Amino acid sequence: MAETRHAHPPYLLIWLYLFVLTVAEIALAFELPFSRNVKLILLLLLALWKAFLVAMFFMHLKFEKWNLRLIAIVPLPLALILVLAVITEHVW
Amino acid sequence: MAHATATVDVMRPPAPAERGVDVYNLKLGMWVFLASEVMFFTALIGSYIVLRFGASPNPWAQPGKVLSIQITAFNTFLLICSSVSMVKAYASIADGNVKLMKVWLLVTILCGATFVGIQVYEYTHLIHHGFQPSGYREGSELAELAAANPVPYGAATAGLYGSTFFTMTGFHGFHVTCGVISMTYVFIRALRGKYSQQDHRGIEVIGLYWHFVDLVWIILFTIVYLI
Amino acid sequence: MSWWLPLQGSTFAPQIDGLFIAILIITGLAFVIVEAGLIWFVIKYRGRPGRKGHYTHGSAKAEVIWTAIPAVTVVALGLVSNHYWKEIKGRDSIPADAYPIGIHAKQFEWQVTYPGPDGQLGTADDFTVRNQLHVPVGRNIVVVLTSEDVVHSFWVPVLRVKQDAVPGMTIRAWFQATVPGEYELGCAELCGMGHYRMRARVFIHTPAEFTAWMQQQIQGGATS
Amino acid sequence: MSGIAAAAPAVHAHHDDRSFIRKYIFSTDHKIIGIQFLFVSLFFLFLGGLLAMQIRWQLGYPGRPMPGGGILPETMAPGGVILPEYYIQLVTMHGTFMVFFAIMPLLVGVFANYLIPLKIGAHDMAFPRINMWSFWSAFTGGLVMFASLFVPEGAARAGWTMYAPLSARHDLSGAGLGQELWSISIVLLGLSSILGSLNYITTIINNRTPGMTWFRLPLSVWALFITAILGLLALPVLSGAAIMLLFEQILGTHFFDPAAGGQVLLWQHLFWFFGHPEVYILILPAMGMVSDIVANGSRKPIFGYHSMVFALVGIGFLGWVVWGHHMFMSGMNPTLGSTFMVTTMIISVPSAIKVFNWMGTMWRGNLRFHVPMLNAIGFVAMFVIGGLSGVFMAATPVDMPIHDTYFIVAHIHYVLFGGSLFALFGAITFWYPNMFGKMMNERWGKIHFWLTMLFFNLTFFPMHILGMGGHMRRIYDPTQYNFLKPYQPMNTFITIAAFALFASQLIFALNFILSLRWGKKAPLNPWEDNGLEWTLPTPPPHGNWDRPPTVYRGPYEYSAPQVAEDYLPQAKKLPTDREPAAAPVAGH
Ligand code: HEA
Ligand code: HEA
Ligand code: CUA
Ligand SMILES: [Cu+2]
Repeated sequence: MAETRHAHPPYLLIWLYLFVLTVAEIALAFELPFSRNVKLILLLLLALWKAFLVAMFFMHLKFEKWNLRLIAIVPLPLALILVLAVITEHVW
Repeated sequence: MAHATATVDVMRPPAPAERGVDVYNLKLGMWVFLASEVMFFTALIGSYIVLRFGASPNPWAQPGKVLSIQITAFNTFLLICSSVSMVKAYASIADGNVKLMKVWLLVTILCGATFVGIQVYEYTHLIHHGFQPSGYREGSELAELAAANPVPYGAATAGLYGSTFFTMTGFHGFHVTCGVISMTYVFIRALRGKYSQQDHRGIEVIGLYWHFVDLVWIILFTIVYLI
Repeated sequence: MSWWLPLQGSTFAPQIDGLFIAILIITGLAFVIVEAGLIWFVIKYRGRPGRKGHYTHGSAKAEVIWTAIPAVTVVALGLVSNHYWKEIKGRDSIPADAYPIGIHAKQFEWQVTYPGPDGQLGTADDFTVRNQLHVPVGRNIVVVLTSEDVVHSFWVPVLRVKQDAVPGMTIRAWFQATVPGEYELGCAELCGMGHYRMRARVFIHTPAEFTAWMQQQIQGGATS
Repeated sequence: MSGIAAAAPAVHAHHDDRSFIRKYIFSTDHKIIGIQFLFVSLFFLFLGGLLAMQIRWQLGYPGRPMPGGGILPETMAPGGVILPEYYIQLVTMHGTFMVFFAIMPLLVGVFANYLIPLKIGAHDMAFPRINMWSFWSAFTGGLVMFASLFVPEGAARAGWTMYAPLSARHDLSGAGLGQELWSISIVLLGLSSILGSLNYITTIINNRTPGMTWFRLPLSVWALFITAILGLLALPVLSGAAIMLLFEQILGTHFFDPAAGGQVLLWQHLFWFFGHPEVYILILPAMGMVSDIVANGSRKPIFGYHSMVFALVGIGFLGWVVWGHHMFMSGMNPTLGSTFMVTTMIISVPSAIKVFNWMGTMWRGNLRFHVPMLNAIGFVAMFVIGGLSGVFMAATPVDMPIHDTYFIVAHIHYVLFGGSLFALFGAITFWYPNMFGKMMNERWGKIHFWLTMLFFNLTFFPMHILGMGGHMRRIYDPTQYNFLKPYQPMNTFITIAAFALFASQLIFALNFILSLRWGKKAPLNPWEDNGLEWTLPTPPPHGNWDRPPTVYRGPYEYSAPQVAEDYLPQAKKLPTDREPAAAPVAGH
């Protein structure tokens, strides 16, 4: 832990990364010729990718121990279960 | 209690009976709180997903038709910048540079405040044009546009659009506001010299909150404005 | 007053009641074991001065047994129940020949729409009767439930049928009545201050009676 | 006895110079906050009971003027005759107060606050100030809910489950401001629970005293820990839903409005996604405290400590995937119903483990029937009935005839009164000496227990039979239905039993209040318990310990062969005990 505190991750690089991804998202949404469903999936993936970057580097989850990461992870399956179960209504 | 001396690393918890998660209370508490925030936004975003899914085949208003993308894209950019400045503030204080930390913190506060300002502007603008939580206001500019072009403006789903849009972004905006207020409080404490290389818990914890709010926005921006 | 379940008035009432009794036996057994055990222990191990409890932290064997037995029981129960459930409520369980009756619930009445001579709902010869449900015995019936305002629930105790009527949804539920007579239909979901009196009469007719009633309605030109 | 040396209270050196307001009103001391919660939620329990009496009057004697009902406003009960619109408010508010403002704060607000730091050897909660806010937020919520009884159209009118669109539209429910106040109050309560939960979780993870390892935690603390996780993740969903409902009422949104594409079942899904974890919030702490009391009363280690912990975790986990069992008849996809049936059935297994392990604990014990033990045994005996009736409803085909009938009402009360409330009577009596330094009267405690046991069963057992007969819930006047007319004598019988039940509760109330002043002074460790809380003077001082105590063993070492007495406190050092890891540096 002590080492990571001195060697910070390259925050500006990650900022650039996020910026590029955002531009890519906007371009995808408005300029690029994909079908709606492909766009939808790509946009969601891009958003998750960005969220993942923020969580890993800015919230330094990457450098935390698993038992702390667990706290961040626990609600996610619950959220997924709720949304999926309610949506099945319209899928079946 | 001020028993902590310089030799004690306050960024770690006092040796617990058995190693817990090995982080100090405030940080653990913040993570636990964020877990509950995830569930709160699940209720709001989940409802949006479900409602939008269930509304098909009625089309939803197309991106960019009702909401202005330029202005929110700029806002997104601001929030990302503020996340970087926040993490820079944290990195500075971890390296012992108090002055730089204050600068970065101030930048963060300014970005956050601007974000809120722009959102307020966006809201007034939208309401002025007839977009409100219950849908397109009757007789307004948007209602007429929607009547003329039902598909791109999602005339059939306008009510849901308004409900979910204002609830989700409104609560996100509320979180940003809370963040700005708490960061101001932290900033004042920073001016009073409360943070040091040995003990900068407040900075780290408010940072966690701020990045979380940014993270939520990343999701919201995509699913509300772009899809 | 009945101390037991109401009359079994539909084809799946015996199945449901049978399952009820099966569960009653299983849980009754569990109940007796627990309560008798408690009473026995309370008497047998009541405190006496100068004695100590038996110092033990548990027994893996005993615990495995009393975990496994309920586990097997409830899984079996789940499978059996699911079998009946699919038969009764499964979306594809509705018999193709079922006679459709539209039921529109609103605060605080039931509007029952019959398909008329052509046996089809949504045609011109449909007619609607308030707060009366007439069905023939021995014939599969499917009720098509809709709601005007809030959630109501279609509930006929003798038929053992309950199904919510939800605004914005069209929900089908089927049954086959077996015992002619006059019964009651109640609303089982709180729907406002008149919830308690949202009642309808249910007439289970013999086929001949039903045809006669139908004739009479059509000739009388009865509407709402 | 050599045990006393280790258990002797450390003399408290700090002297307490906080003003009255800081000490008792805006206190940050977890014990005071717990006691604040205790008084407030007992008030709401009493209020909930009063509302229940009015419900029972109407059901037992439909349309007859209620004795003393003349004081109610004309619009609710002219001449004391309860009107349908008032009846729905009664049912709604009875459920709401009992669940949200009586049982939940009693179990969590009181005992999580009071017990966690004491039982893990901490000075206080991790965030004392947030803790204070948690109380005041709940208190404000309670106040708002209470106020809603007095607004012109009266309180909310859609049942405690607030099904939309009835709850969302005043034109359909006839309600007014009361409905909005309900939502606001629930949001405040949600906030309180979230703040409380994050405090409990952090405290238990980080602030355990040396030697207090995870598997030396008393089961009450384990149960409160799991409960806190449930509260942390479930309440925000309810808050979110309540906010949506509030917007529906005041901003004209369309979440639950089918005419504009909204979904009615969405509310039910959100509510029950919270609601089922909620019912486990209402039982797990009770189970935990009953475990402590049963081990103490049996003078035996708890049977199968580890499986008791895993059962708690199991219930907590499975509790998230069963919510659909409240919606079997709602028109939800039947295949989803099958899934929820299976998960619901499986949740009986961890409950079975708990029940049998309690019995295992009593087996070959040396039982002491003090009042807490009686109530704990009562808990086991009654919870089982409620749990087993849950199995009927879990079986989807059987749920079809009994859903939304008095069978459900019987289930609710067997688990919530027979379960949670019995456990609470036990727990309050058990920790009363620690909280107030006085004992509650033993004789009256026993009389209260037996009367409650009797009248509780007379009141609620017959409801199973009503339910089997098809008697719907939430109906103002059952005699409207021919098939329910024959049941009227039974309804009257239940009503009489319910009045007797309520009267028996007054014994408890009096015992509680009078003992504050006239109770026997509590000895240091009145129940000869192993917990850390009994190593302190009663009531414990602000900050609890000067130096954190050291823990040498698990909490259930009763009748251990090493010592002559039949208990062995966690903090008592035997010559064979080794010191745990170094004492922590103060400062959190
Ligand atoms: C403390 C609160 C609490 C608890 C612990 C429970 C526990 C359970 N509940 Fe209950 N429930 C409520 C409070 C609670 N419930 C409330 C308030 C409602 C109504 C809400 C409303 O609509 O207003 C409700 C409604 C409710 C329904 C919906 C009914 C309907 O509306 O149609 C169902 C359906 O499945 C259900 C099932 C269960 C089950 C299976 C358990 C299980 O956890 C029980 C497990 C326990 C046991 C089974 C007993 C011990 C085991 C043994 C002795 C072993 C032997 C057993 C077997 C072999 C089976 N409950
Ligand atoms: C913990 C929860 C709890 C408790 C304890 C009770 C207690 C009682 N309940 Fe209730 N009940 C519910 C939770 C509870 N209930 C819920 C959730 C519903 C569903 C609501 C809905 O449908 O929306 C319901 C519904 C309900 C109905 C159905 C109404 C209907 O559907 O039309 C009925 C009818 O008889 C009823 C009766 C009673 C009675 C007679 C008591 C008696 O046991 C009351 C006895 C009195 C007390 C328990 C008070 C004791 C007071 C003290 C001990 C004070 C101590 C004070 C000091 C020391 C200062 N309840
Ligand atoms: Cu309709 Cu109750
Ligand atoms: Cu449940």
